[in-house]
Amino acid sequence: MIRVLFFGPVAEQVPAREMQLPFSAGMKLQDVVAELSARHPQAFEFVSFTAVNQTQVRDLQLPLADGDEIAFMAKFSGG
Amino acid sequence: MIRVLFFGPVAEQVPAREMQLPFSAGMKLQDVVAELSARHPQAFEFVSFTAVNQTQVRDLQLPLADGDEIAFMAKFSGG
Amino acid sequence: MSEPVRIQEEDFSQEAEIAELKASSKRIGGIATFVGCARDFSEGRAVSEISFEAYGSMALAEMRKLRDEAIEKFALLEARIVHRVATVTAGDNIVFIAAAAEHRAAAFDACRWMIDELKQRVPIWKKEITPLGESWVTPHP
Amino acid sequence: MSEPVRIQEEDFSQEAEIAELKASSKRIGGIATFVGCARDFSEGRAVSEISFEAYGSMALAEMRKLRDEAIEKFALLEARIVHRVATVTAGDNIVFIAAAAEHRAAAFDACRWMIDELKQRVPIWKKEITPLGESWVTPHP
Repeated sequence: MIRVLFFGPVAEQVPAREMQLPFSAGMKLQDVVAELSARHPQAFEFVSFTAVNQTQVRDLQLPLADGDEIAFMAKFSGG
Repeated sequence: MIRVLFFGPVAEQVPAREMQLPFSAGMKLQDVVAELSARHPQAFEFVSFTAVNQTQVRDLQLPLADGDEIAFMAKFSGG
Repeated sequence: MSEPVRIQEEDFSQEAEIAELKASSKRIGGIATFVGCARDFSEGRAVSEISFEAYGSMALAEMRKLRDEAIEKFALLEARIVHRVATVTAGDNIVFIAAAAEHRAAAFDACRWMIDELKQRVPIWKKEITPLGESWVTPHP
Repeated sequence: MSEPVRIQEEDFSQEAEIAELKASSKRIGGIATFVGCARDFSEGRAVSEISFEAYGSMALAEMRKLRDEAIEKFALLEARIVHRVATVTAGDNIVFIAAAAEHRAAAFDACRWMIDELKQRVPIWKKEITPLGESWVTPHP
């Protein structure tokens, strides 16, 4: 399974802050983004950063592994 | 009278941290500097700033008034 | 001793943080700190409360990295970063940053760098609750 | 309430100073502080004690002017300057500077400006007492 997390303004545009996606061999970050942004286009308007396993990732071609944690995040506004 | 104060490294080169000089009409800061630097040349090697009545003064031609307080000070090193 | 990098709901004590910082070395000549507080006005709107949300595990990892980088980059003797994730009102503390160095220039540079970088890199979000409703804060460039 | 500008023998409490600063306004978004401490080494020499001497009346007047100028120049909401005149040992506090502003840039700029100016303008002198004797500190340019 892939664990998907949404935060801040992004989370308000999806039904749940957290969801699970089935993992399949050869899966890339791009596949998850494509599927979820089709399902929740409004949420993805707020996405500025994506992290895989708590590290920011810019390359959508990143191969995923079973058990990965992906986070979709709006611009940070802490501090 | 003119009250004269010495501070920090300057004070260590004079017999007392404080002295009184008689005031005379027309007296200028220059007169006090000339008299004291002749008496205590080592002290005046350390003098970087002079204040009259708690305000830094650069113009040695400043006329003095009876009761003025003059301070001879080395470079500051607080903070 | 508390951890030098923390995310917590409760308030922090500057005195306690600085005491721990100072306990780390007798070579500290200067400590620069920054405290971010909740204001009652933001862009002209009255704000009653501010609530924070964090991606906790990533935020903590980023804050630790930030501290390590600051210590290395500015040759600090010690540094601390504490961020609250709570609902706060005007005057309440939000974030504490401290940098201790032999001399003041490095302490100031590092403290400022850490808060600037924190705002860029640490996944925490701020929502302002006003009498007219709630809104997420959009950071300025 | 304590005076925002003070010269004193006793130690200060950052917590108390910051609390008074914060009590002055609900618009404060950032507070930058600087604490100068005594180090056990200076230019490679071990230092056992540091003693301070001030031209008290002028030092206080200059520090008050400095605070007024900083508030004006950086549009601060509040500022505090406390300098100890005492004999201190490694780790002891010497000086406290705080600047509170709506936003952090002004707070940092003002805090740094105040300590830089204090060193230039305020008649206080520092003598280091080492195992080999005493010497007045000569400030670097």
